[in-house]
Amino acid sequence: MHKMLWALFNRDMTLFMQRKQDVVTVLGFFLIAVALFPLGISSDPDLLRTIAPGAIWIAALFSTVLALDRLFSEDLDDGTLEQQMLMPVPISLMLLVRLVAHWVITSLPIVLLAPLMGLQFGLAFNEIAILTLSLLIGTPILVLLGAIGAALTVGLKSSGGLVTLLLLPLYVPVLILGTSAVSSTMNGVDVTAHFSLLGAALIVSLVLSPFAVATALKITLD
Amino acid sequence: MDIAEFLHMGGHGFYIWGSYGTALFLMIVEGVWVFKRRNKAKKELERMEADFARVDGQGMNG
Amino acid sequence: MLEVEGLAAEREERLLFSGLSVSVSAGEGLHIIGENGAGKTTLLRILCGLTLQSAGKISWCGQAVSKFREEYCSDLLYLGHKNANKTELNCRENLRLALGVLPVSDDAISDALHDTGLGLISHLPTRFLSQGQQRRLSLARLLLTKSKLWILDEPYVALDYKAIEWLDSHLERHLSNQGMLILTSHQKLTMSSEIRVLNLGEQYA
Amino acid sequence: MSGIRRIPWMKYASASNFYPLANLLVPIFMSLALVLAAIGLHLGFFVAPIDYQQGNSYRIMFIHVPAAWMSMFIYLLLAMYAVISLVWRVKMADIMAYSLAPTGAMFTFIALLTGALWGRPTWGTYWIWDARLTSELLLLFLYLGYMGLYSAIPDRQRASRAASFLAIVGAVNVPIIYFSVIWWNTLHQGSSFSVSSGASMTDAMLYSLLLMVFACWAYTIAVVLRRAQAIILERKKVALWASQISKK
Repeated sequence: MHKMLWALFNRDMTLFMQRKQDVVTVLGFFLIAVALFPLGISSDPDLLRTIAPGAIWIAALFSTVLALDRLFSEDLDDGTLEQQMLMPVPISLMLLVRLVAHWVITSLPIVLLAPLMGLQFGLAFNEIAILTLSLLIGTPILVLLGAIGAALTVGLKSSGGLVTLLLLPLYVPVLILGTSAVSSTMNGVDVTAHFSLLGAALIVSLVLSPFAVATALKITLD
Repeated sequence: MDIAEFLHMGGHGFYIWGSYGTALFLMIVEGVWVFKRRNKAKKELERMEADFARVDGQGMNG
Repeated sequence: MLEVEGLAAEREERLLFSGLSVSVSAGEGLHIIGENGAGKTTLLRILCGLTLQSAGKISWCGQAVSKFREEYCSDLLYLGHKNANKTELNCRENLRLALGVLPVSDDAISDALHDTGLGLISHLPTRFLSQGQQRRLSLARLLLTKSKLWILDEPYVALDYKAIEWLDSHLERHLSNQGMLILTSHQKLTMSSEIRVLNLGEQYA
Repeated sequence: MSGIRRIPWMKYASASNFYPLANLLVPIFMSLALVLAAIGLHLGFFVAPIDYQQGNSYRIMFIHVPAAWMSMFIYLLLAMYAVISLVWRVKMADIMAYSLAPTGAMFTFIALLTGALWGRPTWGTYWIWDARLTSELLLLFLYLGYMGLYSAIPDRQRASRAASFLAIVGAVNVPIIYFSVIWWNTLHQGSSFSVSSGASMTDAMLYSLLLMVFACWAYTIAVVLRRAQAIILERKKVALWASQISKK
């Protein structure tokens, strides 16, 4: 079984690696979006520290949405998506592997860059650690939930704006948990509760989201 | 009770009448819009049925 | 054996077909014909489980396919309108990708590509290939698959007469090996094997 | 995933039975809405006494609270119809869900707007990011998302199934949103504003509120049934068209 999963993972990585351009675009978007906050608001160090968790999280959130645009669209256009739906493996499992691969390619670089962004906003070392950890747990949830929206809107002409509209309500709880973990650290509040909730959200979405995405894709291909 | 006093609502007239006014306006607009939509659909369907019936009739004659 | 009972499908408020019952047993072929919009592609997609029927049952070896999806899919090979080739990848990579989790040796893939006439250009990204070559690449899967049931949507499109002969010979061999075949085609079939015909338009004619 | 199962009695929920029934019900509920609203507003404005803390501004409650309740009830109802439409594929359920959405969105908007207008004299600001207003705003996005997805997908059957699925995901998400926003609120503001605190309800207020809720229900039923009729006719038109094409 794990051999088959590995084969699936490799297969998705091969495909995603063909689109290095996309990864660069998403990362560039993230960096620019984060940089715009000080430019648009103020360079006051105290204020920057206050908005840092929100700014970095919101930039990561929109980068995720941007990356989701390509999750299924090319596969739908060239017909490989329907072939994947006919593979003799459970669709939800196939999708889970795919989402993991997608996260590794598009979100992991953002998580790795987040400490640098934290430095730019004058965060302390432990705050940066919490920020990175919250993104490490939070971005997979964003990808897992976002895939539902991506699956429902793939192939539509105006999918970009629509997918944002569909996803924002789903993303609010994750955003709240992630940013408040960082700001609570700044205020010296214990963040165990934040991370328990984030962890629980990750587990629940890992379990449920592949089925939801599978259902959504079946509807889209119908 | 004096009408002006009633409308003034102890200084809260703008908020109260703003609330009820917009709500009433939206509900009337929605209601009228829905009734019009139904009537339009009904009319179009009837016209279409009549058109198709006529075309079918001609097809049989010709 | 594939059994279809009382199948119905609708699209955009329109009933495409209903009460369709047909069965395909080992070594049998079924050619689905009908005018444009009669629902040929929809029928094939329903048989694969990609589209949901509005009524009716499909069973494979006596079991409902909706309940034994993985088993059914491992016996099934579907080829749609789209070639399902990744334009950035070369023929060899595409073929390996298309075979999914099926373990196939590199030599077998080379042989299949040679047999398909793509051996010399197998290292080229498929965006440089012509329509006919792309179609042949997706048909190369037929040489490597172990599936018993082939469902092919317009497999002859974009093929020249030589490629048609090549495809015919493989379809015939599949049938003589007790395989099953369901296909749509606008052209008259040139295969020498006996193929049943199902006319989707007939029900309402 | 939706199966092929069908409950036989569901066939009575067919469009041809629904249409004349709706014709009968729409005028009844429309007049009911008018009468209930008239009595409710009379009680609310002329019988209910002035609040010693908030003054007259609390009278916004008689439209704000029913609208807020309706916005949530309608979303729940929509999600229930979505389940029926997705699992048992009852066409009328889909039509009902789709007819409910615009009215639900309108009530959400009214709740937000009247909430803001009530907030200004009460808290001194039109908008505060309190849990209720924020969740209400997100509910509006859920409605807009449902309608947006439905109208963005060209194939009608696919649109109905995708939007129904989205409505169900949204319904699962509503409590999560609500509790996360409450939690966020306590983290950031320490104290939360409570609208009803201090205002002790008199009988007149309570009856007025209840009557207004029933009036909103009656209005919703009338408008939604009428919209469902319109949708049935519009789909019939497409079907007629399609049948003519296939006859060619």
